Amino acid sequence: MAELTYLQAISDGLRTEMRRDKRVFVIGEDVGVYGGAFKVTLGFQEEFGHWRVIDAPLAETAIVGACTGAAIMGMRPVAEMQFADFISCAWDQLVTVAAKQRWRAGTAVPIVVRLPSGGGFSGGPFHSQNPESSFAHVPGLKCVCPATPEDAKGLLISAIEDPNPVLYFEHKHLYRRIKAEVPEERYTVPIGKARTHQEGDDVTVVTWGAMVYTAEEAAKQLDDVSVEIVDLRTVMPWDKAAVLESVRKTSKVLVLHEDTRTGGFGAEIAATIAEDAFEDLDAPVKRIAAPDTPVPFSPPLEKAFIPQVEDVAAGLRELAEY
Amino acid sequence: MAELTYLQAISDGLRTEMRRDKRVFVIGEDVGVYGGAFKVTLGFQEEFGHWRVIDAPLAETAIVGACTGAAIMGMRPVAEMQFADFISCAWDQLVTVAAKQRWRAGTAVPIVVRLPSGGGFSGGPFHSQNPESSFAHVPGLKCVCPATPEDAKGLLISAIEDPNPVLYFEHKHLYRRIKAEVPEERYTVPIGKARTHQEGDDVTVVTWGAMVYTAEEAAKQLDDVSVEIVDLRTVMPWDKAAVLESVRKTSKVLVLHEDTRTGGFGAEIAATIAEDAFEDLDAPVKRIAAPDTPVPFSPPLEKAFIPQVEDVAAGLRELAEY
Amino acid sequence: MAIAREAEPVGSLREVREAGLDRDDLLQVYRNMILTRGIEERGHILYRQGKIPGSFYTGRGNEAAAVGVATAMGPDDVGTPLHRDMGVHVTRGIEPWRIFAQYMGRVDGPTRGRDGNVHMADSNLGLIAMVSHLPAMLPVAVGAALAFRIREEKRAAVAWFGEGASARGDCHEGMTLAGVRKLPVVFVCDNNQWAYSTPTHLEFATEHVADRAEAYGFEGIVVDGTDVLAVYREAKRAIEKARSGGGPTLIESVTLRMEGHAVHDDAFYVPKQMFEEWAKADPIERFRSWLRENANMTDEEEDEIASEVKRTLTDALKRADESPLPEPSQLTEGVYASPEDLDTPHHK
Amino acid sequence: MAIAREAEPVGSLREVREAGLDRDDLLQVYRNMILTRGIEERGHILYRQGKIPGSFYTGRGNEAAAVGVATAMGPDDVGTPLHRDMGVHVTRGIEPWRIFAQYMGRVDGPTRGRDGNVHMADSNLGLIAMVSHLPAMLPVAVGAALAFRIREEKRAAVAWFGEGASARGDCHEGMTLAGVRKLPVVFVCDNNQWAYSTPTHLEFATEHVADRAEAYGFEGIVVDGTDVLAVYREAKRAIEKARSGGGPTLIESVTLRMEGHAVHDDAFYVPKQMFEEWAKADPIERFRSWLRENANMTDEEEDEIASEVKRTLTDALKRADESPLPEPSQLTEGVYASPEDLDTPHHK
Ligand SMILES: Cc1ncc(C[n+]2csc(CCOP(=O)(O)OP(=O)(O)O)c2C)c(N)n1
Ligand SMILES: Cc1ncc(C[n+]2csc(CCOP(=O)(O)OP(=O)(O)O)c2C)c(N)n1
Ligand SMILES: [Mg+2]
Ligand SMILES: [Mg+2]
Repeated sequence: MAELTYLQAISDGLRTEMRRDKRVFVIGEDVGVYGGAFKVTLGFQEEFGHWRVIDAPLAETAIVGACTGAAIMGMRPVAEMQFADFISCAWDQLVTVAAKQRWRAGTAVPIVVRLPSGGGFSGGPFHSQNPESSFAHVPGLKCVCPATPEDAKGLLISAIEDPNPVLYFEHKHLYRRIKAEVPEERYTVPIGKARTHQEGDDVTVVTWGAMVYTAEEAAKQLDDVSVEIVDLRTVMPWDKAAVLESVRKTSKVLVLHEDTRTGGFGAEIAATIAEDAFEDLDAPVKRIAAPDTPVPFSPPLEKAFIPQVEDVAAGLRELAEY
Repeated sequence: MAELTYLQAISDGLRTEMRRDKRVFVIGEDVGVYGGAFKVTLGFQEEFGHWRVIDAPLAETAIVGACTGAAIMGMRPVAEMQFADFISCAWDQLVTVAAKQRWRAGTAVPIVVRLPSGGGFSGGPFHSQNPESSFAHVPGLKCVCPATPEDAKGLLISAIEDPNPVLYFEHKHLYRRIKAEVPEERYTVPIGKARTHQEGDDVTVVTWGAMVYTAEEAAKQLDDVSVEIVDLRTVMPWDKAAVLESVRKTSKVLVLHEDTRTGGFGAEIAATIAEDAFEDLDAPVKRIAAPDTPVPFSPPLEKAFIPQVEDVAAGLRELAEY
Repeated sequence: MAIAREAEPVGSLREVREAGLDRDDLLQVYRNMILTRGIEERGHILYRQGKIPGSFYTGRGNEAAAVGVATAMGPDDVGTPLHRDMGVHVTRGIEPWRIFAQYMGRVDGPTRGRDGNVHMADSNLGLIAMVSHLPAMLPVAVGAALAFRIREEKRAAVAWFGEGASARGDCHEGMTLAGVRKLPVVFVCDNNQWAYSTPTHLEFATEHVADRAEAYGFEGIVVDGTDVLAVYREAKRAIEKARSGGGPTLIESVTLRMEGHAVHDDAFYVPKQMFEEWAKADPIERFRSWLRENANMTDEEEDEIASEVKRTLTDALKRADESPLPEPSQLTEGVYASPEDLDTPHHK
Repeated sequence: MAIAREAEPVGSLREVREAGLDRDDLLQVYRNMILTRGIEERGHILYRQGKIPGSFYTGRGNEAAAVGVATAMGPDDVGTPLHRDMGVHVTRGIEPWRIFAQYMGRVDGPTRGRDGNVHMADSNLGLIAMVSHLPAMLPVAVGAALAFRIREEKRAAVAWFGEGASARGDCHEGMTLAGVRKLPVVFVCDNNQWAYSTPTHLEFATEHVADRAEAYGFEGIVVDGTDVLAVYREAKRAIEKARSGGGPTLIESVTLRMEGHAVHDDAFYVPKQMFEEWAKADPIERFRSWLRENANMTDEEEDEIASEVKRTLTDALKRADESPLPEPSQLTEGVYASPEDLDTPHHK
């Protein structure tokens, strides 16, 4: 085991698969000589050559569309969006072609799109978004959102192995901030299985990505409330069974995410809990999410946008006292 | 008052505004000589000329982007997508530019995008979708989904008047099927106000678009259950107050939509009701929506996809008996 | 100003032999064109009989273009044909009854009733099923070519697109990527002069779509799409060039869409004279004359082909009609692929 | 093969007068270029002082291109400048202190702290604020031109884009629409030879981006982007052509991005020699020499301009620093426009 940052764990997972499987290649803007905007693929072009680490033109539709075609021809493409925000430029290719091809035509499209997402460093409206909710609504796509270095590596390998289009949301604010022991060998983390980040009895927090740590900090502020944190790890498919099990234990739930509230994926989780665990609930399912605005640039605004430890602590307190 | 089909009411609303306001123009594929795929703009080019009824190249990004620019320069563009499904090709222009420009830069973008949507006639995966949920999640966009000819006209005029980007979802299956008296003069229907399609005491159905009629038929099948049908009319903003008021009366709710279930806008409505009316509910909020697949082509599959009268009747029965 | 090269018509049998087709091949090409038209004509009848749900599209007038290009493809080449390219499916060897099953939404259509019309492909024949959104399959074909390039295989991908769809970003991005990386792909523009009701001058401002090839760093060629042998020859050259590392080519095949956009459209906006003129250049009739003049096709041969095609169609219709409609319970199956879906020749 | 016309450098004062600039204008152009660079240099310092959140981008090397085009625009023309085009904002008359306020996320920046960097515009100056997504503003500028065309106003829109961003679909679709409708728009490609770390040959396969203009039915021009007067002259011609119904022009202005992509990037991938060579063609130095040789700019004039710019910057920094950070409570205000937002000159 070596201690790796979340970012290093992603690189490690990708490198592992590229060494193991010749079909895996990387394509994206500046992923070659430059190693990618966040240096996830630093040194990859030297090792794998410029036909397996491809500097693409500034053309997200071409990148995703080409991945789809290459995947159908037996490759295992991994596309990098420079920022998750730019995936909006490939929306149609994902939603229209990649997502529906298996169901319509029986053709599997095993592609991975890596999406550096999330805010917390004044990236502003176009370098901070968390677009997973938009894609989780589209049948045929999978959405993966690791929170820990171990999951980052294991889920990336699972994503590459998966015969479906998988959107891999890597949270930029975790890149260098979060470090942990990560197994050196190849391993997978199953897509669709939640992880109990911490056990507790009074309130369940259902969350993913960077918000796992916000929830953890918030829980620390409440000595008298025992908080269970369920890290979904993957938003589509999401682990309904694990969530409902936790809810049955605590009877109170907070759904927390960094994307905006209205129509965010938290609504699906909250609605499902409210429908399937109606009799188990001792309080309404509470949602904490960003307000319905673009992501702001200036620090005081961004702080007001991204759910903060105090907001979550207050929500937990409210639920505990309900 | 004249009896108009839903489609004629749309034409009428559009023609009314174009006669009244020189800033209004129409752009889209085949909207000129051909009058649009569904003939909504039939005869418009003769009346308004080919610079106010513009046959665009097959280029949805150009269409929506150009509307944004023209709107900023003081025009009131109305774009027609040939089918709502093709709006996926202009996703980025809507979500990145049009939706965020007011908040970021103070620049209003008063555009309307008309979206012939919905299934029911074997249009298959790419001519039947109801993509309103995807857009309702994006702060800055409005989503309008009329169910009646009167609302179709009044909401279109409101949409054109509105200083924001408004997506106007017109349900193709209502085009010629639904007829009603429509005032000949100009009038508006407010965006954000629901309409009680029918009053009732036992169960509330919250729905919009073609599903309003499915709910109505289903309600008729249950003599012993008094069903209130709330037609949202606009999904963003949606009339939370009206919905909660109805829920307080009936204590039981069915949320019904034609789009797929997971992450559909029904989740937002259900989650909100479950949170804000927790103490008022006598049963879990039930959702009925399409299953999580693309829209199928073959009639037996399409019937299994689109919520049917029997499905809704069964759901109402279940709630009534809870 | 025309930048693209205008291809000449094909003349003699010798010339055709040089291009790689012997007499039997030529008769097969003829048969494929007739079968293509036959399938679509029968489809039209089925539609009028109320047996085809939804709408119905044909490629009448485009038979030579579609069959010509597909004939030039090798077994390992792949393609993304569109809604006017039935001839590609036919030439690659799809069983006609499965097309009728597709039209009618039956389980034995390639999409098992999930999608309709020509939104289908048999992946064992090296084809990828189109989506409606035009031309979203073009970058996908470029991706197939990228796979070939990465693996250093001598294969080409063929991407079809309409002259109207050339206005969309996908076309530009796909061609840009293919151009900078010199990928083994051939772009075939079915320029049938109308995009639904929209004439070409409202879709692009050059004389020819092929004039744009230069902007992407490769060659553009304009060919008469009613001349199956000229189309074949140009496609063959382009495919061989692609396979041998020469990069992409853009072939524009000019025809007229001889019917409305789809069944519901009477094409009132197309000048009558235009239809009349192009009717004289019917690709099947043109090739038939050529075969009689240059390859001595006999009456017997002609009749034999006609009756074989007729038999095939009659059998196909019968067999398709026996195919059941899908079970509602099948609806939710296979939204996500499972590992066994990768047990295909491509994924070895 | 180069299809675009290569513009010649500008020679004499007489030639410039003919192009519409008198001596005072020239000194103003010089001042705008210096101010542009000064703003970005101060921004850099602010960034190093930790006063600018997030990242920081400059357009060093692009001052002549940006100022040259903006000088050619009339008061009623509009534009969508991008992240290397500070000179456009400056020339159109933005108050520099508001730029610093924008950089620092203060309420007096044009976006009131909501967005950063050059993601801003003063709409009263006829500019539309850019989004990050490149080149999404290009179809928007085409739409502005469409409005002018519909209303038969003699105004032009100017759309900037980078040579890297030329690969994206928005560029193609916008140019296609502008080309078929001959809209009054001028496309300005800031070709600074790098898109982040990506060299031009991986973005497009022609020699010049301007070679593509032909594919859209209009003229392409390549101009030396370090020659402010040549840029001005070409932009002026193109804008006048647009205004008088001649349709679009694509001007490619060739420069070198003289710094990294943004502050964090040391541009290790740019050959040193390339920087050295282009440093010799510094646009400000180049114009300074020209002014001394051709317009007899005196030491006094030069000093006066330098000190006026310095004063402006010092005052601006001070004033910007006094501007408060936004209140968190302002976050949710104005996601949707209200009717009063349409009380602008454009909406009359
Ligand atoms: C992105 C997109 N927008 C709109 C449509 C609707 N549509 C279907 S076919 C067509 C015209 C296509 O013209 P062209 O590309 O020339 O192909 P043709 O049908 O003439 O063969 C249109 C507008 C579509 N399929 N895809
Ligand atoms: C659609 C999109 N994809 C990716 C990016 C990230 N990005 C920002 S600038 C840049 C390079 C742009 O190159 P170019 O267009 O040449 O402009 P330059 O920065 O060189 O002026 C990239 C890839 C973006 N802004 N937009
Ligand atoms: Mg066509
Ligand atoms: Mg550049």
